[in-house]
Amino acid sequence: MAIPGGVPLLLLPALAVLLAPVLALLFGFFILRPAAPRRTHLPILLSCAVVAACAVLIVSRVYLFGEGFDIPVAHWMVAGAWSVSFGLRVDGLSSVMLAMVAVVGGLIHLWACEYMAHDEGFSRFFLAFHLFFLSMIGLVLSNSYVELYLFWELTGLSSYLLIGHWYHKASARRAAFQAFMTNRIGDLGFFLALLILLRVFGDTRFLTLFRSLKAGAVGDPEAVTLAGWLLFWAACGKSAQFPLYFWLPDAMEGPTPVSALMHAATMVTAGIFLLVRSWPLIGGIPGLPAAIAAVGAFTALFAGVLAGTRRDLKRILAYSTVSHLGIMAFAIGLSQPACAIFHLVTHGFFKAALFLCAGNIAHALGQPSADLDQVGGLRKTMPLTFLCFALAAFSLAGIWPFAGFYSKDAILDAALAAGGWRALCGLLIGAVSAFYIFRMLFLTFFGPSPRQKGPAHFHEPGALGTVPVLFLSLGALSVGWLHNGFSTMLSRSGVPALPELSSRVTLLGSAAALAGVLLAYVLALGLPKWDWEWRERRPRLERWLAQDLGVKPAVAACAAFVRRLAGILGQGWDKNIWDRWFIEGWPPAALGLGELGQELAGGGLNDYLWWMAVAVAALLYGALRL
Amino acid sequence: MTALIYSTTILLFFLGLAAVVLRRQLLAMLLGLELMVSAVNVSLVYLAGLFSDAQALAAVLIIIAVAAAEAVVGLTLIIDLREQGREADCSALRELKG
Amino acid sequence: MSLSALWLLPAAAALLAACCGRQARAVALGAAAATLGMSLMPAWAGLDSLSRLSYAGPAWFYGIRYSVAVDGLSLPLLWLTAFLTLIVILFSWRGRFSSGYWAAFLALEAALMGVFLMRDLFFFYLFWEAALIPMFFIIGLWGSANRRHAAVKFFLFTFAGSVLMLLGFLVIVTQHHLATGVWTWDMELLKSPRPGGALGLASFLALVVGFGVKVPLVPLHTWLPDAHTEAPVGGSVMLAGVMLKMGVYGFLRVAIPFFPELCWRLLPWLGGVAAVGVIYGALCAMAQQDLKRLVAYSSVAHLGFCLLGIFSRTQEGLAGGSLQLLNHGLTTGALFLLVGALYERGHKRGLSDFGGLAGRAPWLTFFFGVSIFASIGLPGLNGFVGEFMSLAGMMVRLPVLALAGVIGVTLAAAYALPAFSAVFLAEPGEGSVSAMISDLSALEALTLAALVLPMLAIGLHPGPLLALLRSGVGGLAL
Amino acid sequence: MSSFLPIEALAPQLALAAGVVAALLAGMLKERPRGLLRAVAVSALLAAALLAGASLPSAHPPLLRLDRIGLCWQELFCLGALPLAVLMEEDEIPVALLFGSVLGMGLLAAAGSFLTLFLGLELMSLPAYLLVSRGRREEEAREAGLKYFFAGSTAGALFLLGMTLYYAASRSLALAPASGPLAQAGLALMGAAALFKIGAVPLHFWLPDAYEAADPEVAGFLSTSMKAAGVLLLMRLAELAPSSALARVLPAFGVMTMLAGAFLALRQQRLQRLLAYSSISHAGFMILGVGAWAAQGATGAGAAAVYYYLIAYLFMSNGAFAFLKTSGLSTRAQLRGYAQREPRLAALLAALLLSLGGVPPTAGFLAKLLILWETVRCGLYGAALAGALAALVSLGYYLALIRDAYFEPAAGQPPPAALRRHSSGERLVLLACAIPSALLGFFPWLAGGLAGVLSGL
Repeated sequence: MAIPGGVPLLLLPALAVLLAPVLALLFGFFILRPAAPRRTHLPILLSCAVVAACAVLIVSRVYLFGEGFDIPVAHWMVAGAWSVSFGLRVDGLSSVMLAMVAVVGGLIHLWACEYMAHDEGFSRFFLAFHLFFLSMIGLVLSNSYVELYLFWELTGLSSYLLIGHWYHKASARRAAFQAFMTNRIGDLGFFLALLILLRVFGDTRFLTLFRSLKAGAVGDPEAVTLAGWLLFWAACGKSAQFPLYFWLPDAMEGPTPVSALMHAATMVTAGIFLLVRSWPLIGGIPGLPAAIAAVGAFTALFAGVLAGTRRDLKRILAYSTVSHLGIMAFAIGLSQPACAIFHLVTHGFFKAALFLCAGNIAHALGQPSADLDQVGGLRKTMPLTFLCFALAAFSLAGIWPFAGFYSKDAILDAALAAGGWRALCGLLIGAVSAFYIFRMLFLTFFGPSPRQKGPAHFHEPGALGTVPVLFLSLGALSVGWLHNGFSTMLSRSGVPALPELSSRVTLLGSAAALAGVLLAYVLALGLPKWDWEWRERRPRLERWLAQDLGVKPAVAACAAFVRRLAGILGQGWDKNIWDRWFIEGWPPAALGLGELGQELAGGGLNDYLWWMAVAVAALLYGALRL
Repeated sequence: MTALIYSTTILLFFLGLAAVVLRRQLLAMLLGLELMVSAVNVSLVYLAGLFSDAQALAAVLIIIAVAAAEAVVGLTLIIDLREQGREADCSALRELKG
Repeated sequence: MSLSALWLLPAAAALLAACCGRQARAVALGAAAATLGMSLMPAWAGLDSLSRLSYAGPAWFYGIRYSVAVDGLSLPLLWLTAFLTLIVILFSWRGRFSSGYWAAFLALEAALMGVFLMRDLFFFYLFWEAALIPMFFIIGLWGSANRRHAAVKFFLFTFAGSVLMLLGFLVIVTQHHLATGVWTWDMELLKSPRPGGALGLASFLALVVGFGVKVPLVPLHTWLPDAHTEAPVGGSVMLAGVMLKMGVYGFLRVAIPFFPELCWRLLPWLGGVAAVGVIYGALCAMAQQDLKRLVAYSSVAHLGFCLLGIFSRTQEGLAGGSLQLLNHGLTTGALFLLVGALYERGHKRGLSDFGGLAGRAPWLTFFFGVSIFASIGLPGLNGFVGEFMSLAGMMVRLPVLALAGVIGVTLAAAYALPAFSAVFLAEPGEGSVSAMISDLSALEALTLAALVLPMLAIGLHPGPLLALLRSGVGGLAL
Repeated sequence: MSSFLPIEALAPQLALAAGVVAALLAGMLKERPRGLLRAVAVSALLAAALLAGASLPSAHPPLLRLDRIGLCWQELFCLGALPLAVLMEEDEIPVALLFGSVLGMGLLAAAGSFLTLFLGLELMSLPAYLLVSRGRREEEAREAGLKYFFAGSTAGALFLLGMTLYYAASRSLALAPASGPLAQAGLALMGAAALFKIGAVPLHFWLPDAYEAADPEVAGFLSTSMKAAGVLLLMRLAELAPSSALARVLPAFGVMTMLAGAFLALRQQRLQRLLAYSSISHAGFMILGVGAWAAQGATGAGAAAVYYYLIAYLFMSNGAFAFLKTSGLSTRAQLRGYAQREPRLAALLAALLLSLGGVPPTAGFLAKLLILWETVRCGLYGAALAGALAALVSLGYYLALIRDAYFEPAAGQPPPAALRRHSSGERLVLLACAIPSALLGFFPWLAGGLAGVLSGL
C-alpha cells in the first residue's frame, strides 16, 4: 500500500522511529538539562515508547504483507558524478533488528530510571544513552555503507561517553578510551572498505551494489575481495572477535544498563549485522566464510573458557557475550546468516536479562558490580531475580524449550552438516556455555560455599527494577518459538532461511549442554571450595588466565610501542634533531661566517690597500684572459 | 721607443703603488700617490705627441692641477692627525675595525 | 571596484585604529563586521554572476596589472577570513590590548583578503608577503614567553620559501615572454605556454617549496609549532585558521593550473609527502605535552588531508580537499580559542596542568568536546566530510596513499582523546590550576557557538558549499 | 664662448657653483639669521635638480655629452644630497663641500670624455674625504677620513692608468668603444675604480670605517649619491663595451658583494657600521643590475631597474641614517625597548628596515624584484638564487633590529644624545624618507614611468 507518488506508507513509521529520539535529545539537552536535569528522562522514555510502537507496526507489516522499501531521503556529499546520500531501507533483516533494539532498548531504559535514580550525572547519562539508541536505530535502517558507517561511529562515540560515564574513576576513563580506540582500529578497515567500494562501484547503496554483484559486473574482483576482508575486520572490532575483543570485558566499567544494552544486546551485534547485511558480498568471496567460522569458533571457545574462570559477575557475562558473538560469527561462517540473526535476537533477550539480574544484585550491595565472594545462596532472599536468572541461564545453555535451544541448535545443525572440526567445535561450544552459566548460577544462588559471605543483606529491587527483567526473561523463554516466523522474515531480505531441526541434532545438542551442567554442578556445588582453592594452589596459572592468556600484555606492549614511536618522532627527531640542527642550525652558521669575515677587516690601512691591489690584479688577469 | 715609455710608466706606477701599500708612514704614502699620477702623466704626454692630440696635453695639465688639490687635502688630513698628537702612522689608525 | 573594498576597508581601518588609542577596539569591531558583511554580498548577488564582479586595472609595467576577481574557491576563503577576524576581535574584547593590537589584526585581515582576491601574480605575491608583517608583530609583541624567537623564526622561514616562490614566478613570466613575446603576470594568461624541461621542473619545485612552507609540508613545518605556541589567542586562530590555507590556496590557484602534467607526473612524490605529513603530524601530536603544540601538529595532519584530496585531481578529491580547508579553519580556530581561554585563566598550557574541568566548566567542556570530535573526523561533523571525500579521491588514484590517510584518521583519535580526558575528565593533579578556571563568559560562548554550529551544518549538509567550491576548483580535475 | 663652454649644458653645475659662492658669502656675515645656510643649501640643490630635469639631451664635444641617463642621474644626486643639506649643522664649510661634491657628480654625469669623467670623479671625492673627517667624534673621524682619502686616491690613480691604457688603444679621450687587450686592461682598471666607489667586495674595506665615523647624515649622503655616482661610472664603462671582460665579470662581483655584505653585517653591534655593511649588500644588487643590463645590450630602457633601485635605496638609506641622527642611538643594545619610548619614530624605523629587507609592500621589495627579474631575463639563474639568499640573510639582521626595538625590554638608561628634543627638520626628513620607502612597492607604474623617461620618450 503506498501513498500517492509511490512513497510507501511504511516510510512514515520509519521516519518517526528516527525523528522521535532526535526530538527527545534536542528537547532534553537544550531545555531540560539546564532547567530540570532530574526530568531529562521523561521525553526520552516517551520517544522509546513511540519507537517501540512504530517498530512493532513495521515488523508486523513486513511479516504479514511482506512490505519493504529502499528509498534515498537526502543527498549528503555531492561532487559532480560522485555522490553519497542518506536513505532508509526497511526489509526483513532491518525490521527484525529494529524490533529487537526497540524492545530490549525500551525495557532497559525503564530499568535504568531506577538504577541511575540518584546518580549525579543522571541527565548526562540519559542523553548519551538515548544518543546510542538513536545511532543503533539509524545503523539498522541505513541503506548504504557510508550511512551505516556514520551511525557505526556514533555508536562508538556513545560507548566512549557511557563507559566513561563515571569519569572520576581512572579505570573507567582508560576503559572508555580503550573501547573507542579498538573500535577505531576496526573502523580503519571499514573506512578503507568504503573507499574501495566507492572506487569499484561508484556507489555504496546496498541495492545497486548487490544488484551489480549478482550480475557479475565487478570491475576489480581483488578489490572486492579485499573490501570483504576489511568488512570482516571492522566486524571483529565492533563485535569483539579475537584479537579485537579485549575492550569488551573492560567496558564493564560503565553502569550496568550500558553493559546490558550496548555491550550485550545491541551495539556489539552491529558487527554481526554488518556481515549479514553484506552477505551477498561476503558469501561470494572464497575462503572468507571459512575464516569467519574459524575466528568465530576460536573466540567462542577462548572466551567461554575465560568466562568459566572469572570471579566478577559482570566480567563473566562480558566474556559470555564475546563467546556468543563468536557463535554468531561461527554461524555466518557456516553460510547460515539467518541462524546468526536468530541467535542474535535470542541472545539479546537472555543476555540482557542476565545483566539486569547481575545489576540488581550489585545494586543491592550498593556497588557498581558484585564479586562471587560477596554473593552465595541468594535464592532465599532474591527469589524473583533467581527465577529470571534461571530462565535466562537455561536459555543461554540451549536447553529445550528455551529460546537459546532453537537458535543454538540451528547453528549446531549447520555445524554437524559441515562436519569435521566445525562439528566438534559446535558441540564443545554448547558444553562450555552450559558449564560457565550454570557455574555462575550455582555459586550465586545455591548454598553459600564457606568462602562466600552469604545472602544476608540482599533484597529485591523496586517494581521498576524487576518488571523489565521479568519481561526479558519471559522473552528469553518464548522468543525461540517464533523461529518459523523468523525464517520467513529473513528470507524476504535475500538471506537463506533457517534449516529444519532434526531429532539427531537435538539429542546431541542437549547431551552436550547436560554434560556442561553436570560438570558445573560437580565443581560448584559438589566441591564448594574448589573454585577458590585451585587459585591458591596455582597462582601463576591464575594470573596468566587473568591476563586473558597473554593478550592483555600484548595489547599493552603494542600501545606502549606506538607511544614510544610517537615520542621518538615527536620529541626526539622533530624537535631535537630536525628542528635544532637542520632548521635552526642555519642562523648560527651564518653568524659564524659573519664572525670569520670580521676578522679580515683588521682596520689597518695597508691591509685595505693590499686587498685592493689583489682585486685589481684579479680584474686585470680576468680582462686579459677572457 | 713606445715599449720603453710603457715599461717606465708601468714600473713607476707600480713603484708608487708599492709605496702606498707597503710603507707605514702616511707622508711616504702620499708621495707614492704623487708618483703614480706623475707616471701616468709621462705616458699621457708621450701618447699625445704620438697621436698629435692637443686634448691629451690639456688633460695632462688638468691632471697635474687635480693631483695638487689631492695633495692639499691629504696634507690637511695628516696635519689634523698630528695636531691630535697621534703618530702620522698606519699603525695609529686601528680604532675602527670589525 | 567593490571587490577591492574588501581589502581596502580593513587596511584603512587598520591605519585609523593605529592612530586613535582608546576607540581602536570599536573601530576594529566595526571594520571587521563591515568586511564580513561585504564579503557575504556576492553570495546574495547569485553565485553564477561571480565573474561579473572581477575588475582589472590598466597594464602598467611589463604586464603587471591590478586585477581582482572572486570565484568558487576564493569566496568561501574570504568568508572564513572575515568570519575568523570578527570572532577573534570579539573573543579578545575584554583583554586590555593597545591600539596596535587591533591595527595589526585589521592589517592582517587586509593582507589575507588581498591574497584570496588578487588574480595578478605580482600583487598576489605582494599581499602574500605583506601578511607576514602584522603576524610577526602579533606573535612578537603579544605572544607568550618564547615569542621573540618564534616571531623571527616564523618570518624568516616563510620569507625563505616565498623568495624561492618569487624566483619561480619570475622564471615563468620570463619564459612566457620568450614564448609569446607578451609581458603578463595574469594568472589566466600565464597558463597557456608553460616552461618545459628542466627550467619548468625547477620553477615548479620552487613553487612547491614556497607553498609547501606555508601549508606546511612535513620537512618544512617546524616553524608551525613554535609560532602557534607562542602566538596570542587571536594570533594562533588566524595563523591556523587562515594563514595555513594560503599554502593550499597557492597550490590550487597557481601551482597546479600552471603545471598540470608535471603535477600529475609527480603525484606519487607530492601525495607521498602529504601522506607522510598526515601520519607524522598525528604521531608528533601524540608526543606533545603542551596543548597548543598538540593542536599545531594536528593542523599539520589535517592539511595533509587537504593536499591528498587536491593532488588526486578527482572531482570528489578536489571538492573534499578544499572543503577540508574551511573545516580545518573552523575546528582548529575553535580549539585554539578554547586553549587560549584556558591559558588566559590559568596561564598554563600543559596537559597535566588541568584536570576535572568537566564539572567546573561544562560549556568549555562541551565546546572542546565537539571541536575535538570534529577534528578527529567523527561522521556527522564537518571533519569527516572533508577527510572522506579527499581520501575517496586519492583512493581512485593511489590506494596506498589513501591507506596512509586512513591510518592518519585512526591516529587522530589516539592523540585527541587522551588530551581531552587528561584536561577535562581526569582528577586535578598537584600543581594543577583547575581551581582558577571559570566557565566561558556569555560572549565567549556566543563566539564559540558561532564556530560550532557550522561544524554540524557542514557535517550533515555540505551540499551547497561543495557546489560552490567545485565551481572554483572543478576545472583542475583530470 | 658658448661653443667651448655651453652654458645650457652645465646649468645645474652652475647653480651649484653659485650655491658655493652664496654659502661662503653667507658664512662671512656676522649676525646672520638662523637657518639661512640651510635655506641656501636646499634652494641651490633644488634649483640644480630642476635645471637638470628641464634640460634636453645634447652633445658638446669634446668634453660634454648629456643623455637621458646622465640627466636622470643628476636629479638623483641632488635628491640624495637634500637630507644632508637639511640635517647639517649651521656651518658654511660643510655646505660648500657638499655643493662641491654634488657638482663633481654632475660633471661625471655630463661627461663626454675621459677627462671630464676623471675630473668629476676627483671633484666629488675630495670634498667627501673632508666631510667624513669633520665627524662629531673627532678621534675616529680623522682616522676614517684618512683611510677614505688614501683608498680613494689610489683608486683615482688606478683610474688614470686605465684611462691612459684605453687612450693608447682608442687614440682619443672621447667615450668611444675600442677593442684590443690594452682597451680591456684599461676598462678593467677603470672598472676597479668604479667598483671601489660603490664599495664592492673586496674593495670595500674603507666603507664601514668611513660610514661609522662620519656623521649619520653624511654617511647617508655617501651611501646614496656617492654610490649612485659609482654606479653611473660603472654603467658608462660597461656602455663602452657591453661584451667586454668587465661587463661579463660584473654579475660575479655583484653576487660576491651581496653575500659578503649580508653575512658581515650579521654580527655588527654598532648601528652605523651595520648599515654600512647593509649598504655594501645593496651595492651588490646594483652591480648585479648593471651586469644584467650590460648583458642585455645596455639599452636605455633597461636601466630602469637599476635607476629604480637607486631611487628606492635613496629613500631607505637616507631615512635609516636620518633615524640614527634623530634618535641619537649608536649601538644595538641602546635600541632595546625603543618602541616603548618613541612609538612613532620606532614605527618609521620599522618601515625603513622592512623596506631595506625587501619585504612587500615596500619600495625595497619592488627594487629587488626588478633586479632579480633582469637577472632571470638574461639567464643568470645562479645569480638570482644568490640574490634571494642575500635578501634572506639581510632580512635576518633587519628583523633582529626590529626585534630589539619592539620586543626586547628597555635595558638601562637611554644614551644622553637620545634625550634631546627632535628638531622639526629631522622629523620632516624622516617622514619624507619613510613614507615613500614603505609604500612605493605598491605602485609598479613608477618603474614603468622611469623606463619611459630613461629610454628618452
